[in-house]
Amino acid sequence: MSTLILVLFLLLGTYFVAVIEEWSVTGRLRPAGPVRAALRLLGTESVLARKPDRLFFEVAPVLLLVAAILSLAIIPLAPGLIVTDLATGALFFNAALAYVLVALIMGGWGPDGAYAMIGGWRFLGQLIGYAMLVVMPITAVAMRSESLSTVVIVQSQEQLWNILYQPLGFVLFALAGMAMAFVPPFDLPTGAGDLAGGVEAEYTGVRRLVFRLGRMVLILSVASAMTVFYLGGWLGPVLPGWAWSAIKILVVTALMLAAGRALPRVREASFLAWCWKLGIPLALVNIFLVGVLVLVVPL
Amino acid sequence: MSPELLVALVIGAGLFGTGVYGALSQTNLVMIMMGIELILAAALVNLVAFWRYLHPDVAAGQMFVLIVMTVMAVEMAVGFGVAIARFRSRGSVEMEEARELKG
Amino acid sequence: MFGARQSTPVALFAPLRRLVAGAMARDLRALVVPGADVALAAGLDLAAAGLALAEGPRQANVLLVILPLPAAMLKAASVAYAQMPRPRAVLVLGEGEITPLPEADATGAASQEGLEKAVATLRRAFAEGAFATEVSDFDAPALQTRIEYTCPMHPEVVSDEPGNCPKCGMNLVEAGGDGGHEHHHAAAQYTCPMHPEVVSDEPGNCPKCGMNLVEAEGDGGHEHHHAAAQYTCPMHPEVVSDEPGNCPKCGMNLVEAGGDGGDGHHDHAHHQHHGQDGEDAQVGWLERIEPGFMSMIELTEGTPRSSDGLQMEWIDVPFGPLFPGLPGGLTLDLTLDGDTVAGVQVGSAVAEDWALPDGGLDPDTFVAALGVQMRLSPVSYRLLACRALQAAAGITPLPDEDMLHDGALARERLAERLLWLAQMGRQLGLPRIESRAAGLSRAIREAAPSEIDALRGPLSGLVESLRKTPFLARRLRGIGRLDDQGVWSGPGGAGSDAATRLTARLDGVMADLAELKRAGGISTPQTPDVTGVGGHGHATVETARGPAHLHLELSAGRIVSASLDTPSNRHLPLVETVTCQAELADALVAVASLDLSPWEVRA
Amino acid sequence: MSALQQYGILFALTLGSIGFVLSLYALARAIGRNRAEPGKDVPATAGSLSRDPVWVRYHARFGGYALLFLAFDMEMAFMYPWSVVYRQEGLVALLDMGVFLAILFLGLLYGWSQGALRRQ
Amino acid sequence: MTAQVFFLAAFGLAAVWFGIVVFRTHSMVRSALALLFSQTAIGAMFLVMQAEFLGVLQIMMMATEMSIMAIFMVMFMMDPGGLGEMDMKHQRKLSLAAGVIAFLAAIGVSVFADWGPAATVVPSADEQLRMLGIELLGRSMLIFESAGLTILTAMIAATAVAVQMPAKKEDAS
Repeated sequence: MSTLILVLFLLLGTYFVAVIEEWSVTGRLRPAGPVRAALRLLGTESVLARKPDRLFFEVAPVLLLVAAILSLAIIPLAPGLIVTDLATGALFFNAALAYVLVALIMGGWGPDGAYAMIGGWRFLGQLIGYAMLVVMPITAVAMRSESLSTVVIVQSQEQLWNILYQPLGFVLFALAGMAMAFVPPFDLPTGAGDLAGGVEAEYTGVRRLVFRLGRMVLILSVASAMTVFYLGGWLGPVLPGWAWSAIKILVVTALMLAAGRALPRVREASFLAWCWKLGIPLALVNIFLVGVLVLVVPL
Repeated sequence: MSPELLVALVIGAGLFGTGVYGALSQTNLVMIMMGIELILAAALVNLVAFWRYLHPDVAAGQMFVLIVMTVMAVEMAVGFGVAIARFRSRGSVEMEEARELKG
Repeated sequence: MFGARQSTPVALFAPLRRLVAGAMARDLRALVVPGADVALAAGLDLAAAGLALAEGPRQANVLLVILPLPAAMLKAASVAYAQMPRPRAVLVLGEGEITPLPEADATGAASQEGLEKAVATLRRAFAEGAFATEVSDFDAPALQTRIEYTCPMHPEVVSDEPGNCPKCGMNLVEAGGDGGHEHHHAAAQYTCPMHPEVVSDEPGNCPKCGMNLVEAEGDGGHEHHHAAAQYTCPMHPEVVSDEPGNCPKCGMNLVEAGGDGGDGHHDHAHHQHHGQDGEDAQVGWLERIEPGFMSMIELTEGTPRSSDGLQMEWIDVPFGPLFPGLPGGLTLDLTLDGDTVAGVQVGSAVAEDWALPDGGLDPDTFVAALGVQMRLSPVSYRLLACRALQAAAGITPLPDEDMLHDGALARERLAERLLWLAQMGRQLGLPRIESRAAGLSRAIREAAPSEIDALRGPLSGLVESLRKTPFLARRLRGIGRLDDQGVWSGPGGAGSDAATRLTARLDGVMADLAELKRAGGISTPQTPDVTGVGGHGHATVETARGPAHLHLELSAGRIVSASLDTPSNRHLPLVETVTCQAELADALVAVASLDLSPWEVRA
Repeated sequence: MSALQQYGILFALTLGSIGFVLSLYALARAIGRNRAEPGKDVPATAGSLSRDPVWVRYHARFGGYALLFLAFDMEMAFMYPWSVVYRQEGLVALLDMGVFLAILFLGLLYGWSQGALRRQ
Repeated sequence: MTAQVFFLAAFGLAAVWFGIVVFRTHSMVRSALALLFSQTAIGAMFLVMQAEFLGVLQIMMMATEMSIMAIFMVMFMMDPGGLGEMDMKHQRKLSLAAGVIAFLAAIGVSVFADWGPAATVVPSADEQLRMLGIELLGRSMLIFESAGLTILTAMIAATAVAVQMPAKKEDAS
């Protein structure tokens, strides 16, 4: 029974993320949009570049989808509703999403196209910026919950959600999470305006469908990670657990993608500079503050 | 001598052999560093195998694994620093030209 | 439908194909030729008509062509059409020549109703004809570029067949000349390297020795290759003899001229063992060179050092006429060192040569031709031509008539600035700003004076929201900085950067609104009748991109000579100063901030 | 559920997604066939045909950041076990990690002062 | 019992195969990503050996580090795409002999040494993490701090060697 709900959550979640993502680009909420786009891509030819690195070109979309689905495996929707409750769940989330970078490098290098290659290596530069800012806030969350298991992390937020306990950590994790899912304004690898689709440019037809599915599941997984780590997962007064999780995830996704509509795309040089010169010091301060808070406040 | 320990050690030996072959046969500094990475990975496999099958209650084994991982990261960082400097001065990181590294 | 996709004979999937075709019919993604800005200038609302804008040919299933277009643009359109995945369609608006492209699946007038009717017919075409059992290929002259083989490490080594690079023995790789310089030759022919007499039209295996057939020069090309069975040494190509033997210089056994020993870059893994004998000769040859033969030093010696002292390879990347972030028709070929611009060549695929026919031109056709050519700002250039004609003929315009013309000019300037804002929004990734600016630009262009007062509110709202967009000023600061005494005559003055030019254009929007209020009315300028009059005339009009000057010479009512100096033509060389050593994204934003109109560039 | 079973579930999840993707590819292949046409296989560069291979030595400008990141990344490996036992260990853990993080921050400051944290 | 051996052998052979591919393939990016997947297979072996924290850490750390190795390989090696199918090896026989000798020596040690009784009970993943945490703060605190110092020296060494002071004023960050 719980596996059925989890699969349903994955499909519905991906559908709603796709609808919100299309709204963030075109400004119109079209419920049938993603289904039509999926059928169109299914029926379109899947063109292969003339001298590709065939292995990379084929593996990249599949690896992106697998990494995104694996990172969803440790997200608890309700007290018993989780695919695998690993003891090092928070770490596994970050480990699975490290392969998004590998998928984009493969997708960039595979088709031997200029835009794709530049997009792929640009995302490596972006990772060097956000990687530390994802890890340190998770450490601060684990300090409070005394365990890396996501179920224990949510239970530790019984009295006070982490967004109120460590707001600085939330802000850093939110920005780094958006950069990890290359959501606009951090869409350097697939910049629409300046790389004409970048890594996504060379994929057509069913390979592009798998790549887009991977991206939607990736946005869903980053949004649910933010909910689990900072917004108290399934905790909520009246509604059942899974309803709270679903609402929070959708609200976080909508806010993330709305920010993309309002902010110009970030420059890679300034993103790296801000991450290393401001982000990491702030993350260290956040760890220190949470360290003191955990010792002083019995919460 | 449990079979898993044997399998793990044989795999470690295989990785070690590949790493040694790679490190000695390549002409480029970066490829030699990849050979060294493979050797260190073989050491990692052996360490975890020993921890798991011989002394699972001793946490020092896992600590040792963390230290070997640090060595891998540090070796890569310094190796690439040297590679950048060498490429800037000589235009290539081929080991053949390293012979003239005088003064 | 010409661009239909070939369906598999399996009838079981026919209902699924119909479902997919129906989905495609309702989810059309258009790649606009020459550019989304020209569609906006023509007053077309693609989203209302049900077309989404595609970023590149790979994501589009409809090619929206707005005619008339020059030949260079149609060549780029044929390349884009060839790169679109099937099922694909061509939607043509307006009349004109469309030769390299296949015949249109839907045509219409260059107006919103024409577009909507054409999209309706296109939906039906997709719903029925998206899949067809037999389909014919699309071929165009621009796609027939000759395949050249160069060595990855020594790009100056170019040969017509695969083989080994004489300098370092590496396999040569395919690097066809790009569409730029014409390489027309008969359809690609395939011959066997070992048996040049075996010729076939499609790749496959040679009947005699089973080796892969390689692309070879058609009959045109080089005669001496196919005259007699020539033998040459892989390492000394100048050593040529008629019978096999050893090369006098290095003692290597000579190989067929048709294909060198190693059989070039077609060495797939399975082919490796087959060419073993060739391989040994090649390997032996490699060993005899002192072991450091492959050393990179002589490879990186010549190359210039980048800013951090490393000598890296550069690639030429075209940000061609149909790039989503740049004005449609602007060809920008960047030489990239990693993601930094090391060299730039900028041009226009839609430039026309304005040479007047020697017999002179009568004023009406001249003004009409100028209006059609300047696709983005027709009213400004029509007014420029009329004023120059009046100056040449010595007619003093009536003051209130002139005031109404200034009103029309201010309205078009306003529409131009909003069009630039929409394009900058798309380049920077601000979809909300892009859609609002595009909607207002469309509304303003045809607005009657009364409607303009209604639009004043949303216009100042857009300007305010742009001034308050967080991080926008920080994003643009320092990009595209012009030097102080440059030739820049557009908004923002010399020494400005993208941020100051943005604020200058926003102030320009408010100034044009004030000008419209002052002018009171709007009337499109008409050509004055100058029959039988002679003389010289000069006029200047302040367009959104800077002052445009026109100098006319009339004799007996016909224009004998005309020299037009447009702002974009003056600003084109500035692209060099704006993009050198800039990061790629900054360089593209800098070029977009110059607001060049490729239509105003002289061929 | 023992740890090994959970890894088994993750492995099955991976194989399941790969299976889903392969079935999607098979469905697409059943719908229609691809046609190789001239110019279609050249990577799309905005309307102009550029066949030159772009697999060259890409000059990444984040060399300084990458070196610092390689070393700084290891700090995360030590912080996870520490964070799990932090509450139980109390002040000594805070001071301990404080020293460790101060050392690393020193390295970061050095890199910053030497100009590593900029676009080379 | 046998499932663990099977998976251990499977992931192990995958790791060794990717290790071999690292030196056989002509394309540099393929070689770097082969090493990446070899490390991932080793991480999976750790998971099979129920060292969960180490396995997940290995899988995560190696993905980012090996990608950075990939970009450095692309920057510093001739023809990174492997189009020219160049052969970048020298002293082939010597290194092959050294590799085989190393392999046989390691096999000999691992087979003929007496490792003592195999342990069956393994602490659960959460306990391992806690034990490692306490070990970090207790017995191995000196090792932990010296690892910090090693990382510091590595950062300083790498920056000092590789990074040139900017000639002109630092541009706006």
